[in-house]
Amino acid sequence: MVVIEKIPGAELIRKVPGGGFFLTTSESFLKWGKASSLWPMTFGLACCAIEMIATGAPRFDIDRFGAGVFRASPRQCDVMVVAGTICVKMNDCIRRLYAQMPEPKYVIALGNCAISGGIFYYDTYSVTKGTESLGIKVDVFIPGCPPRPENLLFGLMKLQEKIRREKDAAR
Amino acid sequence: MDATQTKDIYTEEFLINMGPQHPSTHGVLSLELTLDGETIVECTPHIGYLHRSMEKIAENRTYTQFIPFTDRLDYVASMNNNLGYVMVVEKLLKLEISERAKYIRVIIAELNRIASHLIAIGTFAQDLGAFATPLFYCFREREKIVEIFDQLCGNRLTYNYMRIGGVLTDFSRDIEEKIKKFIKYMRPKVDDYDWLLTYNAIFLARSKHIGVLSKEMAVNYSITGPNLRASGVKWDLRKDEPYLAYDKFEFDVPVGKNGDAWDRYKVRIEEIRQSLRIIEQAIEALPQGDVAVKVGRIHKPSPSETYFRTENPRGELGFYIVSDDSVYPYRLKIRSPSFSNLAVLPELVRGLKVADIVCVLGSFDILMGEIDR
Amino acid sequence: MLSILDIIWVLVIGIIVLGFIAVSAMFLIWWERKVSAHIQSRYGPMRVGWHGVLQSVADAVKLLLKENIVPAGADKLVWWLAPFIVVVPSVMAFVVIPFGKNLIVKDLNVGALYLMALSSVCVIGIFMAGWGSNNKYSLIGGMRSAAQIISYEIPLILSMIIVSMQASSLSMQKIVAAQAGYWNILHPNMALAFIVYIISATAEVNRVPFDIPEAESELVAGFHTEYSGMKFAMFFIGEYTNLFIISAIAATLFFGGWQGPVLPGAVWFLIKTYGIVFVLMWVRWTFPRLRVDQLMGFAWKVLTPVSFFNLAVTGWLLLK
Amino acid sequence: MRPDEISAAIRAKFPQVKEEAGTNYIIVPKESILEVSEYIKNPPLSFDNLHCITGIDRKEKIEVIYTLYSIGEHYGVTIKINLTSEDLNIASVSAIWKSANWLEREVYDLFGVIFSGHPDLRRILNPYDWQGYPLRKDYSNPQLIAKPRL
Repeated sequence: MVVIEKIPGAELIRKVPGGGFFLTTSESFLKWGKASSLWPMTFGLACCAIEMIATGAPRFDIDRFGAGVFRASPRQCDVMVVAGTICVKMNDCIRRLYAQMPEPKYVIALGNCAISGGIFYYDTYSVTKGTESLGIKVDVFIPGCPPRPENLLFGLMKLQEKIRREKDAAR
Repeated sequence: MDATQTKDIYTEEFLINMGPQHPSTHGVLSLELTLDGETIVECTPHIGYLHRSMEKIAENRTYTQFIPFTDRLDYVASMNNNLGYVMVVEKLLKLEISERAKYIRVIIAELNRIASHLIAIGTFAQDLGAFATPLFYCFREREKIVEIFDQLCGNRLTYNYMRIGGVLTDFSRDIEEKIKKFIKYMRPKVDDYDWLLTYNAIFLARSKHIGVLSKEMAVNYSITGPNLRASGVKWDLRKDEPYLAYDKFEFDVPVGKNGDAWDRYKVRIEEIRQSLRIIEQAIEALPQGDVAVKVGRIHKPSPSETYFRTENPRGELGFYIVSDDSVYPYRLKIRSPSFSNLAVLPELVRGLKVADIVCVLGSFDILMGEIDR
Repeated sequence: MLSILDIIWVLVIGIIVLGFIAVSAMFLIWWERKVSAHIQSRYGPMRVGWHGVLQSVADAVKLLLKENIVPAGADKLVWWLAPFIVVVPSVMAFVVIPFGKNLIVKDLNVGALYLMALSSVCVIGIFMAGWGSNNKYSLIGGMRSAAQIISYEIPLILSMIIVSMQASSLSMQKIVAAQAGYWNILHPNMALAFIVYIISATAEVNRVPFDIPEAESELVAGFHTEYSGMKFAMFFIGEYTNLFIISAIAATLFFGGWQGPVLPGAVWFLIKTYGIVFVLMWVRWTFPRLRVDQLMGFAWKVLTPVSFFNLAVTGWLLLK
Repeated sequence: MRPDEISAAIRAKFPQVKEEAGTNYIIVPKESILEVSEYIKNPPLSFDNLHCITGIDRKEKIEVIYTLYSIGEHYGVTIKINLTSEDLNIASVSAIWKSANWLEREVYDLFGVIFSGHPDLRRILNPYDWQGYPLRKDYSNPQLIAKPRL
């Protein structure tokens, strides 16, 4: 009952016989729409970006799941795929990009570097230790260095599942 | 800001930030452009958004432990990076590897060169506005190479296949067949690109005489690889300072005439053809024997310093390695080709249009992973 | 005096047209994704409905739910109005599109002129979007768009005039009727006019190879960089409606409109229109983009002289 | 020309230049880097390609190493300059070889060697407001977590 609650008169509809059914059906319809159309941002940081393009390319074809519209402008994206190593110099930029995205927005951390720094955890002075250390909440972590395209597709499906089960009113 | 003030109209240059997140900066490059209308007055690249301090890491890893990190330098041509690094360590250790390993390295390196050039061509076309189709065609072909590598070493992008003293695993019979099949498959595809892109009128109009890099300038800026050859300098380490078994194969070094964006593209297309030739010869003449010299995992070279460079798809990748009497390198300097190639960009784009900067940048085929290291 | 029946009639027509526009735009978006996917040896949307037919519905639902961000420095009024000004002319253009013998909202006697007038309103919306966003990329996109659309207007109109001269009428139905049995495209001068028309029309709707106002690889997303949610969707709908309109005009002016054997007129009309749409999509997913100065040069140095020449020849042929 | 011949040719012209023991690297005093560069850039040696500039922190001194090649003549030379930690100033060669511009910026960024006469000596890889010179052996940073050694 997330989106529907915001509509004035939702309480009224609920009181009508069958109104609850109508509300839940529309809610799941809206969630279906949200889950089936996750537009990622064209935002490659490092190695994983190549695998992200490969996921969009013929053999794997992320567009089958409705997520093939890579938008370059953060205003039109739903999911930020953090694909690659986050460096200190890039921190503010990523925070700003995340802030520029309109709600509801989701974050996929693709690859070990985006999760924790990965193989660049030790002995480096310029690598941020993961997306979460920037204060950005990550929805799906996809490990691998780099993850295979199948993993990204699986991660996407997990995100879709998560959206369908969503209860968090903030979203 | 200098503004030209006439009676009541005055114009002003304006500043635009391209990147770090921009579809055609090939990763996280940031370009600060001063524009006069659509014309570029000044271009200042800001790099370092992917500075992962590889050189610091190298000082704290053993010689073998650093091989996986080289994968992530130029992540489109990981095998070539592996090769460059293990060869410098072998030079430091004065290690001689077997003939079969040499041939396998040549085949793998050339396959990866093709994969890398495919991405270069695809992204260049994408930058020129041929949205996604050429890029996806290139990825389709690249997928075949990746499949071979996947079977060989179990990863699709970061292979970690070369070892100090040889390679990780021998070819199975199956792989030789696959490579042969790939050569047959790839040849007509390269001709397809000629149909789709090379002689397309719009493509020619966009890339001919754009970003002309003269011979002298290219050498002075230490441009290497296909970009240097496109400017008309016949310089290829595989021919001029042959390493591995390159002196045993017949191949041409394609050279451009004008040094413009189109020439840089065309040289890459031709190099794919030449690489196919090399692979074909190498796979025919593949000698029998071991693929790796038995050496331990820990190496302890005597204190010395060595520089070695190999011909990477993007230019000459050099490693300057300094050893002390420990199992860690004292210092490892990575001389990455894209770093020098990018430095020339501000000179080339002055006076061009915004659309051209994307074209010039795309034609240089830079990769932030190895620029920032 | 308007009677109550008239008002109902207008409402019904309005709803039908709007419904058609929405469905057509959604269908075209889905179709474009499928066409592009198959050109690129992929499948495209597959998971929602049969071969992903519901993909556009899902996209629309998603975009409806998105937050509507207004940039801090935006020129609010201009920014809000821009998407409407892009969409409204393309909706209005439906008034004179003849779908069948009697299937036309209103057969204005200045139909062709009306279309010409409408086609240049869209640029105001795009320029407003570019100006109002307070974003430099948008501004460049808007500027480019204004320059481009104004230049391509001239060959576009000239090639439409040639057809009107042939039919000696500006009414769309009369133009269709004049082509009974012998389509305009079969005349050599009309074929030339068609080529000029289709090139200029592609430029009018900002599609590759003339998509410089949104030029993804240069300007991120051009004039709609700052738009999110439903406002962005309106630009999308406007773009695809325009695509439908220009193809429909091409079908009407050059391919005999709704005329054709056996099948009903409306079916013929849609077949022809979507055929042209398909060709435009095919072009889009094949060609690189022109540069802004080449684009202007092409309009002024090639297309405009050619259409003037064509106009003179047609006039001579008619007077002969 | 073989490496030793090149080294001999340069030493013949500049007596202050020395050869490193065991290798053919030539050691140039930092005062004469400009004149040596000027000489070897032009014929007869014509080292037209400054390939790489490397810094090495040897704790008591910092070495700057120039790797040069000649495209036309197919040979190379390595020039070494020793800098003491007190005085890290050195003349920039970016007017002679354009490629030195970014390479010198990188050495400045990572080692703190100051190239006087450089047109635009800013940090290049690290953020412009970064503190310290990361590739020096004594560099420390809270971000820097050392991996347990063998």
